[in-house]
Amino acid sequence: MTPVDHVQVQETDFSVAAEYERLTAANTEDGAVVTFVGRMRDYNQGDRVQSLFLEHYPGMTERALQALVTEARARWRLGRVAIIHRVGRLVPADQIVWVGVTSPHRGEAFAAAEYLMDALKTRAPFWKKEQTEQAERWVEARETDEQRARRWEP
Amino acid sequence: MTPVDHVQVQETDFSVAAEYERLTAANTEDGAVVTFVGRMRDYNQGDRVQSLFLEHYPGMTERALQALVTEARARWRLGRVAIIHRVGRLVPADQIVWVGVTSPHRGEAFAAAEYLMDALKTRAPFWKKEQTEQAERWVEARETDEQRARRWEP
Amino acid sequence: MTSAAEPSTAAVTVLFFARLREELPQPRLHWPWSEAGTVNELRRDIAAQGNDWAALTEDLLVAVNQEMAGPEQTVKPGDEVAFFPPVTGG
Amino acid sequence: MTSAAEPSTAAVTVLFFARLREELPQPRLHWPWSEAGTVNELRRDIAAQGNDWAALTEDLLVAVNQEMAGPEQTVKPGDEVAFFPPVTGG
Repeated sequence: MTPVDHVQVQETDFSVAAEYERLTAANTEDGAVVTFVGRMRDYNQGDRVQSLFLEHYPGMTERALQALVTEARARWRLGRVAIIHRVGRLVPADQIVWVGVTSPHRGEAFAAAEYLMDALKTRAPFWKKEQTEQAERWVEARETDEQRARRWEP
Repeated sequence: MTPVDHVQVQETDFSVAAEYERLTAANTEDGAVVTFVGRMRDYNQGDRVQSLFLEHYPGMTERALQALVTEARARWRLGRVAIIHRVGRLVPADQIVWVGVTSPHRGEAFAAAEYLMDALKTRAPFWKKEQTEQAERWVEARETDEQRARRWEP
Repeated sequence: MTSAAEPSTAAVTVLFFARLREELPQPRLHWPWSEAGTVNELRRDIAAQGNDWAALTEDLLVAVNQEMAGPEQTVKPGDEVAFFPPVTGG
Repeated sequence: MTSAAEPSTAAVTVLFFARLREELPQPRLHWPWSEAGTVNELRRDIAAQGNDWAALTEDLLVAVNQEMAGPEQTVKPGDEVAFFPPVTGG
């Protein structure tokens, strides 16, 4: 089976059912499928968040995500890998990001999916601006995300 | 939101779309959703496998799975947790097991999902019998699964 | 002396699964057990019947009343005790 | 002196994103750049315009031709250089 990557930046929502199908259709080699969905929460730092605007760097974003997939494939034996990240305006409970990984081995599928999310959080050019009841504000990067990403360094 | 567990042992298939919906419907607190699907492979130890029979210990199985969920909840802050495991006869590419975990934090969702799979592999009373082109054989437990499970010991 | 016996409070129910179930002469039995003893004592008593029963070796996993148990765990009359090979689900 | 200039081989395209884009007087500019220099030299040149441009501090992230770059990476005429705050996707 040829490795298949699916990397997509889009304003529209994605379907978990359709994306799961993309990972598994005609795939009898990979016993393990790990998926992550990041969803918009209605609270952040103690404030109710009404909506979110996701800005990105068109052109670089797709390259950065593809580079993360290539790195993951160099570290683990993976079948199919998918990353979808939404941009534009989102409201609470909206899906933001999808990461899906298949592998013959569950340990590699789990590691690769978590690696992709940790690396994406610190290296893919997305920025969130929140609208709370009081104001608009840019979301600050979190040191915990940096720490999580550093765990994967050689 | 009251924690909701869904633990099920069944002969019938499960729907990834429906199970994802069960984890996320009316859930605006949990930004992270990690799922694992274990699927039947068509090869094992170099032989083409035609079908698989999954035996279990009725009564104990559900208790054992529920106990794993309870342990995971004691270790991580989790929203909704689901485990579905099929029994009976399966063919290649069939879905065998579903683990789904939601949490406000992606690190906890990833850890809990992987923990549940590692613990299930060594502590839930399921046994696989494979039918290859040559013969029937009971699948042997793997030392790598034991090693993975021991990583979580205190 | 065991398989035909009806369950009673002076016995334990013993179950076998998977490969073990196929290797032993019967998939379950009611074994006389009037006082407390350990899992390991029960296992040795049953294995002492000889022949195919010798497959009941100490490397098997054990559950008492549907919870995993060690070889020194106490077995009381009325308990359900299961012996099985390492599990292979998932 | 910069924003009205058309792109040419003797300049670089500079992009700003997110909070930084809002704080600076303009979201992109073409900056004269006839020889090779480092990311950090480019940043200091632009920040030296003063006022709001002082927001172009050295703790920002940088990409050169759409790949992450360090402060000492070389910038050549024709390159696309982007400055932005730490990313917050996912």
